[in-house]
Amino acid sequence: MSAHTTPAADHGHDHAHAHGHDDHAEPHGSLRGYMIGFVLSVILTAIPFWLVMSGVLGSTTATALAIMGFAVVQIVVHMIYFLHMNFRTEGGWSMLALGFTLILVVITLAGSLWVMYHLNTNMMPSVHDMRQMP
Amino acid sequence: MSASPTIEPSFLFGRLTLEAIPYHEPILVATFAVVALGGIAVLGALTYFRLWGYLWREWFTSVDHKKIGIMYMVLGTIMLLRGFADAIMMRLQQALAFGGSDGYLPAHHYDQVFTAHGVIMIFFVAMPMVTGLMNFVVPLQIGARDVSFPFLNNFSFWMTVSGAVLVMTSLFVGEFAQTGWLAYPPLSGIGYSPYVGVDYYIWALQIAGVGTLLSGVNLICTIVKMRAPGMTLMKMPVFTWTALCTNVLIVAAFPVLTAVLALLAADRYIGTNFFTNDFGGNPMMYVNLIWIWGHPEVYILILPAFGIFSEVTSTFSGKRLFGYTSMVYATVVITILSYLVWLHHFFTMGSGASVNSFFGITTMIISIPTGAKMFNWLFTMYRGRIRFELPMMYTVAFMLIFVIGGMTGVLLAVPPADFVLHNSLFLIAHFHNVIIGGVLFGMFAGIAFWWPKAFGFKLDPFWGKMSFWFWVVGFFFAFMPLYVLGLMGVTRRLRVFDDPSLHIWFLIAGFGAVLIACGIGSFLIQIGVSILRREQLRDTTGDPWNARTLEWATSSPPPAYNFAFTPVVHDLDAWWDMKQRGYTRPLTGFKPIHMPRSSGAGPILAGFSIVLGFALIWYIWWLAALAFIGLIGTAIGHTFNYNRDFDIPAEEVARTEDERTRQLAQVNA
Amino acid sequence: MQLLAPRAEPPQVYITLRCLRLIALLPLVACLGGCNFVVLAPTGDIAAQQRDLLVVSTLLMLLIIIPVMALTAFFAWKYRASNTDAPYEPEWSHSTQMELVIWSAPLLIIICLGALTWMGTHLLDPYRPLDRISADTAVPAEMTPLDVEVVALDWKWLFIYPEQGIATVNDLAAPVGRPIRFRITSSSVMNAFYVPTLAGMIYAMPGMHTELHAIANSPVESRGFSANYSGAGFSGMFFRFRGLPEADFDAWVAQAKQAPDALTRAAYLELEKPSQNVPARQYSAVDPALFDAILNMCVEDGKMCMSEMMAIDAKGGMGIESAAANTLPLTYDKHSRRGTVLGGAPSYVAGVCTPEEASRLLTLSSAARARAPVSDLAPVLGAGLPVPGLSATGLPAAGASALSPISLPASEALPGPRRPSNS
Amino acid sequence: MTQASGTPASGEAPVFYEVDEHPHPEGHSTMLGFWIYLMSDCLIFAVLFATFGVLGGSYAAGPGPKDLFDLELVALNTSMLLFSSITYGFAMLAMEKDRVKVTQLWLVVTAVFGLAFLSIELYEFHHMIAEGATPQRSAFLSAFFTLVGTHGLHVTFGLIWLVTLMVQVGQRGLVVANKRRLMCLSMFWHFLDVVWIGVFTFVYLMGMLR
Repeated sequence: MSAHTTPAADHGHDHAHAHGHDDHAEPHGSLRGYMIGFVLSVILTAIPFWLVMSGVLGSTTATALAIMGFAVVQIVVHMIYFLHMNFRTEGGWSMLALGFTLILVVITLAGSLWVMYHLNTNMMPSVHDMRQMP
Repeated sequence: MSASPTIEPSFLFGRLTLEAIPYHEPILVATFAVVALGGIAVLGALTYFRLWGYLWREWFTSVDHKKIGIMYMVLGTIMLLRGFADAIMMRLQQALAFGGSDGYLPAHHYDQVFTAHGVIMIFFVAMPMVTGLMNFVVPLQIGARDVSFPFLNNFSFWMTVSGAVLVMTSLFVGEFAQTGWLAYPPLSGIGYSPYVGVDYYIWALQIAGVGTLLSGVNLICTIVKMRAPGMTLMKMPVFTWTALCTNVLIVAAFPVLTAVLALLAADRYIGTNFFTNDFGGNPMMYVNLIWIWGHPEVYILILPAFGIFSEVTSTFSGKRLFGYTSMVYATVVITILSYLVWLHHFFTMGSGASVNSFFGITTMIISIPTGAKMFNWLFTMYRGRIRFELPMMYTVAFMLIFVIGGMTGVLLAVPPADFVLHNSLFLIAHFHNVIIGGVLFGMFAGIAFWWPKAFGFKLDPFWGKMSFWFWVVGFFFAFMPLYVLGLMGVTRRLRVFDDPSLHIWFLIAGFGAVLIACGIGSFLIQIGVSILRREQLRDTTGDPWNARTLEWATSSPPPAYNFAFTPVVHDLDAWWDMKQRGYTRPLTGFKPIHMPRSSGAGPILAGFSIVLGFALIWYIWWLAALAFIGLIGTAIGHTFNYNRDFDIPAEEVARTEDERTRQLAQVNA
Repeated sequence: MQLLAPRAEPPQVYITLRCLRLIALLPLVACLGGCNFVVLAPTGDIAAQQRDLLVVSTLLMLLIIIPVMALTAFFAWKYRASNTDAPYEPEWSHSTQMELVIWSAPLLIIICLGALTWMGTHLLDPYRPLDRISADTAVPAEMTPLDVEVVALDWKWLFIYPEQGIATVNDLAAPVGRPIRFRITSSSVMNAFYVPTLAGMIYAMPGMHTELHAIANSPVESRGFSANYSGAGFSGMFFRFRGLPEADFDAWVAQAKQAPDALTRAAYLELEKPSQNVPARQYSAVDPALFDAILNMCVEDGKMCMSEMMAIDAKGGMGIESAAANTLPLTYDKHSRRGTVLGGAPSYVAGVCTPEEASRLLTLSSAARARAPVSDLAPVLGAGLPVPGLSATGLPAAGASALSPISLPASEALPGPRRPSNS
Repeated sequence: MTQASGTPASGEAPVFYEVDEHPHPEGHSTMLGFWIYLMSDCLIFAVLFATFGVLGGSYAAGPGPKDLFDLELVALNTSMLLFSSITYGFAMLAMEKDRVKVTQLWLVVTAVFGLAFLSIELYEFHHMIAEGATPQRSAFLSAFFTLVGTHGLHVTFGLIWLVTLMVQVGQRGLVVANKRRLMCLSMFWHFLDVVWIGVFTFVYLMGMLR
């Protein structure tokens, strides 16, 4: 990334934020923050592994929902403690980008699965029918 | 050449043999001769006039967004000629191949032609032109001195060039894909397209895609971080808004293309089974994924055109843009909605009524903000003083033509109607209607509008009007027959016909293509004539159209640093506001200006990419490895260069500005 | 080049529309006499309903398109710079009422169109069986649709009539007034099955089947084709479509019954090889299991059927032993080459021969994976496996059926470490 | 137009340009730009996840996840990545205090954990391929190798970048440009963590539940 000076730079920002000229003055976490994040992630990783390996919950669906829940929480933990996401970074633009990306990820994933589910249901040779065949 | 020679790859040359060079196809040999002679002439002239050093120093390695923007436009124009040559070959074939005649193109050649036409027109004509205009205009319009990452900008451009070079190489070494421009598997899989065509397609698009994605990131950052003081989001010019939304779309859509092409490449190279018929692969997934990219792509192209029309309408009507706020919201809404409609490209794959009607209705909803935009331009003209200069002529033509394309588009979004129109020539007519009437006219309007800013003289109006009328009339002749043919049940990509009643329509369409050829010719003549007559067409004011936004506040062409002092913005139409309230140009007190330094790393990296792509296409593994190492090595080496900027001394700034003062005084005298 | 039979006699029965006010936007200056707007004048009820939707949507949109175009022209003329009499308001740029109008006018039209779309899409879903013969006649309760099985081949169309026991290539006929149910698949790449006069198009995809319900309401001779580009022979990939009165249809079937050849699996594999501009032909008999074998991509001996594969997958796969054990090098392929440069020789999944062998394979594999045993083995029975008590009965002797046991050397069907040989 | 009302009160001469420009730090857009790049990368992974979601059950009568995955190994692998994350965090903390040696030390530790992660992953791949579960065997395996492999490829590039940065820090110390680069790599590294959460949850754990 080439460096250069552009006097116009930060002025374009939303002026509601008293945004300093030095973006690097932002906090980049503390030892405490990193440790909290680390401990939380270890816990949030260990529990789903344990759930699946031991099969405590019995029901597959319940286990699946639980580990997905833990994944979401852990992603949030990583975002906050490791990636230092908040609504102030870059005048909120980082968060905006993240939010937009999340929406698109959801659209891509959910949309693809939805569309492909319908296509597959309509079109894949049916297992059931075949077994009835003479 | 005959289909797919099966050659055991050799170590040294992979599957590249002499057979790969189509010396037995007269059309290609003639083309090659012309290209080679032309190329030798150009290279010879460059050498004779000792321009190589100049070009390398001042253009190829330049990180100046204005020069990069201009180079994008040159690339787009050159590739337009190639893409149009393909178009006219198709028109000729379809006009000839009647009543038992097989036409003059065999299937192997014809199928490459229509694939290449689509790929080139979208990726190497429309995209470079859109990116080029954004590159040139956006930093000027927001009062910045360059983009956020000037070196990256240069690199992005050269990656796009690399992709174009690979596509052009396929003309003379091997073949191009014969799959249609989106290369649906299983047809594009190794089983049914075993030779190099699809590999050219994959690597050309992957390499160009890197460039497009990075330039998207670059322009978003530029718009977000580098606006002049006072320019809040709701005071951004509409073109900048559309550029922002377009680049958001680029950054969000192109990764999908990258990923899906990578999966296709994996299928073709290592035999994975994503989109194959066997082993559980699912080709429908490819169609689904590629349209998740493909639909936003058309909005990537059209949004900047909307921006251009907004600037042009308000400038040449001498009025503020009507409904700026709703224009902005319409743009943002289109941006988001464009992600929710992709399935309308494959209603006929049969995903069922609920899915189809959901995507049909979301598609229709997009027409609401688009319609609102149309009305905004209309009411900008209302009670204005419309000067019919070339950009405005294109705008009015756009408004008349685009609504037809919009209507047929909504028609295609009604699934039951799509069932009878999909993949027909009606569809072809529809998207040429919006791409030519929307994107291309937008680009021509933009070129005519900003040309004086880029070069300091206007374009010749006579040849511009010739070009305009040839294009508009040619468009109607070329594409209205395709609507008719679509309603007659004629499908796309056909090579021969037997129903004689269709013939006349293909002849009319062919005639239209000839008119468009004249339009392109006139456009090139217009540029040539304008350069020759540049002294008569000279504009020294920097503001030849009495325009409204910041780019017109500086000289034409702008100095390397764009603005000696960063402008402060008080109004949406910043420059109009400055003119109204007695702005005076600063004449003294200049300071040194910090600027980025040129770098040759961009062209070098792109060169390695070409070699890498070529080696992968032909299975020349040792060369691929070398090129890859070269690529990574150069990239890493580049990061060891910490000396990337310099100061333009205050005296030089003062000298440049004094020269402009002198010129302005001459105008006023 | 061979000329296809339908091509030799251009269709005559298209209804010619002399003048189309509807598409008055088009420069219909020449050649109206010879134009066959088949999409706008179909003979089938489904296509007619689709046409109606097309027309209504167009009219609905013209409500707003025409004023916009007229206003554009009018404003461009009225407010030209040379007309200094026209009012000029350089600062006028906002009007709440106007904004309301310009957003709500398109919105209203889209609401109407959206409702129309929702209903139309559900009513005209190609998977939906017909409930009416024409606008005023319902389908009689005792009438069953005519089944036609459609296979898109490189580059011709195969039609199988299971009820009549015949098959044709590039020649489709249907009795007038009886609903038709098409089941559509493809042998190699994507195509789209489209008979403009009958109904809208639908994709034909390998290993998958789509459905289309349609009806021919009056006798017609026209043609259908592939609407999705499928390779070099695409342009010649069309067929004759005839809607015939009941008696004529029966005569046509009887005539087909006289054809010299029967469509066995062997004949199919021969037919499947790529060929262009193929003339129409008929087969007097057809292997009743052929279509399902084509759909499941297991016409060749020894290949596992898709449905069988999916049944096994639904049970969690065949275990780690099957990774290398049940693939075999490809010997037959209609195209010259399928292997990839870095991925080894082309191969296919071998069908499991007998239930005993299948369970043996699965027992072996489940023993091999002690940490995650397979849950349930019982219903692993696919098309490749004969259903007990039904095996190989009632099938034509000619050509092995998909359901007959597959003759593989015993050693090949057994699990064992075997890599595809890189020959 | 409402925008026009933002102008200074009449009488006061409006300022149309900045006479006194203040210098800006170089690379002021880099962090945002890099973040946006990561977001685009995120969409690449979204596509791969979607592909895995659609094809993840197509074993082509071959082995399924239960036959192939070893959760203990995956847990070990995950812990490697988690450790490398926290050690990178320590490197960042040392960097903020301008301690070159400490920073370099933590970077080395991070690289070691990263290498361990990659080695375990390669071992797993090698093991599967040796058993015949190659990417060519089924759509499920194609999707698995591609998704996990793409993540691994990212880690590989992260390691190359890490080594490059260690050389550069060694040469020039913790200058502003190097700090900025370290922060970019930090985002990249932690971003890969986040992706890995998705991988072990949706590929490995959910695979065992199928």
